Amino acid sequence: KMLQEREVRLVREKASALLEGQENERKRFVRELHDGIGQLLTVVKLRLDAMEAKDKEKQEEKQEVLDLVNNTIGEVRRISYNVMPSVLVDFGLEAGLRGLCDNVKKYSRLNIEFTYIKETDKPLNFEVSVPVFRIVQEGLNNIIKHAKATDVFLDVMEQDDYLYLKLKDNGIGFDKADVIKKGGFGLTSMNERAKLLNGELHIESIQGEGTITELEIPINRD
Amino acid sequence: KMLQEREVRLVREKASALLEGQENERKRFVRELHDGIGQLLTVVKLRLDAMEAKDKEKQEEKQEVLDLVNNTIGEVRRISYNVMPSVLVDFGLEAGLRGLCDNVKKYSRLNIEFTYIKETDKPLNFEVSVPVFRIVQEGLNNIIKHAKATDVFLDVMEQDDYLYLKLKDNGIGFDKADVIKKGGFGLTSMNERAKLLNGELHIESIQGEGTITELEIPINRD
Amino acid sequence: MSKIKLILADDHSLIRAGFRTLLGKNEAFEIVGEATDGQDLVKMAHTIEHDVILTDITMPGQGGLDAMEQLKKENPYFKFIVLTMHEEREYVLRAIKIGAQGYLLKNIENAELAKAIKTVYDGGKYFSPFVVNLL
Ligand SMILES: Nc1ncnc2c1ncn2[C@@H]1O[C@H](COP(=O)(O)OP(=O)(O)OP(=O)(O)O)[C@@H](O)[C@H]1O
Ligand SMILES: Nc1ncnc2c1ncn2[C@@H]1O[C@H](COP(=O)(O)OP(=O)(O)OP(=O)(O)O)[C@@H](O)[C@H]1O
Ligand SMILES: [K+]
Ligand SMILES: [Mg+2]
Ligand SMILES: [Mg+2]
Ligand SMILES: [Mg+2]
Repeated sequence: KMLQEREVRLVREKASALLEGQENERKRFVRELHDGIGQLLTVVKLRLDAMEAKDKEKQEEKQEVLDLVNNTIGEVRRISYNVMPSVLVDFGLEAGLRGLCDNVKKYSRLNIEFTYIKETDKPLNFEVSVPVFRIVQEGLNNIIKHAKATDVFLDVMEQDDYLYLKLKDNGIGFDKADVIKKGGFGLTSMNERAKLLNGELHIESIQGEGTITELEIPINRD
Repeated sequence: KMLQEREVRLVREKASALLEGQENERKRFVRELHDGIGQLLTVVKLRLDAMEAKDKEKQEEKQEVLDLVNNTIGEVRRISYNVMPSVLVDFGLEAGLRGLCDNVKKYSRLNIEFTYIKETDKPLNFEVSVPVFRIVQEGLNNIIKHAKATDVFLDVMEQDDYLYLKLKDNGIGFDKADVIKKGGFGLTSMNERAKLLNGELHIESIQGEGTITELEIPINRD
Repeated sequence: MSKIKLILADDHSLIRAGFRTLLGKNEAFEIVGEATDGQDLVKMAHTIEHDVILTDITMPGQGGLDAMEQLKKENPYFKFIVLTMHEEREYVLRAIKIGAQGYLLKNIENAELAKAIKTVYDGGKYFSPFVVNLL
């Protein structure tokens, strides 16, 4: 019994350290991408803009290149957001999730309704907000990739000592037994993160009707 | 005894899955960065290049913007290489390590001597070359960040059934006992990867003289 | 007419160089100071005579918004334009709450940047159309 408990603790500590290392790597990557590449591109744009264009033809030519640079800046932004959203870091979970939903709406035809009820004014730890963000991100990715849904609801309720989250789609659903055999990485890592938070993740899927993912975690605000 | 063995196996499996997930994520970043951003920038460069410049002043102005775009393309390459070097994927460990050394030389004042002796003509598995590459990458990062070294030697010997690697610097060295207390992520993950390869990692550091990291792993080429 | 004196705060030297060139081409402006982080900006704002401060948000150590908050408390007459990569509403709202007179994205067109600086210099406010859409 004791050995088993120790085993479980060991596995979690190791997993926890690896995941933290990964989040640190993501932060570094985003700093280089967003504040490095993104800003260099901004300068390119400024300099291009400052270049004179004699006639209308030249003006159009210039505008085309400017549009290209703008598109590239947009790409940098999209990639950065997926890797590590700066609003999540600077403003917390609600802002991060709202941005995520906005982004998904921009790049897919999904209709997302997002509600966040916060019944406490204490801030949420980074150690909690990042993995919760990742769970929703993975859930939304699955909806985009597999669900063929039209409508998505994301509801979060944050209280003093626990957080409850529900992600619901009206897509094709799936058969859990099937999926466990296939063994994708997404659901596994959602479960893993929930466990590391001492929380519970429940997925209920009905074929032809859609999928509901629920997460409940205790919050310790010290 | 059996429980302990099971424990060790569990921890390794979990760590293995997480590390694999991380490598997959890196591959995806790099694809998006290199094929997305990198290619868009190449188009920007081509279009800019094709823009007419009437006089010398305009020509200089254009050249400045072109230089900026080239710098940005260089940055994209550097970041991509750090995250997941395409030569490693396409040409294997020797090419990957050589590229890594070249990169470090370009961005630091370190003098690196790299030797790779290959006494077999069978190819090395991706499951081996990627973690070995990461171990060296982390070792080099530590040298750059902490060692204050001027000279580095990297020697690799690849035989049919094992691989031996030595990374040596002439820097300030460190005290292992001290470091274990601090608990950085780098050395831990080097050890972790070595264990996953069923290999052995030895670090010998003498304060004021430098650090030697040795890795020995059995190779199974099936 | 004397030139409008600007302090520019940004941690990225290439960005500073870009704006220096750009603003240098306009006779109406003069850059009197360049800060590389929030602490630097706080010091500079008190010691260098200036009309408008252009500041980045993400900088190492004290960021642009924190520096602005501190400076506004110390001297509510300082005029700020935030010049940033961040287009999420949280950043905009916080900047406005602290009292920024302007909020612009770094990929702004020359003409709009000049207009914004002049408007703020004259005591007005200038927000990019995207900011107005957010509110
Ligand atoms: N919302 C959903 N609607 C329909 N099917 C889903 C949904 N979420 C998951 N699935 C099914 O569950 C499977 C496993 O999901 P999981 O995220 O673990 O792996 P994946 O998405 O296939 O691959 P990965 O996440 O590793 O890129 C999916 O392949 C899909 O068949
Ligand atoms: N080649 C070296 N020369 C001198 N000191 C070293 C060298 N390699 C490691 N160290 C020391 O060992 C410590 C632990 O290294 P480790 O890679 O585990 O963590 P880190 O580099 O400090 O942080 P991280 O790798 O997580 O970014 C370092 O902080 C440094 O003091
Ligand atoms: K920024
Ligand atoms: Mg998935
Ligand atoms: Mg390290
Ligand atoms: Mg900055």
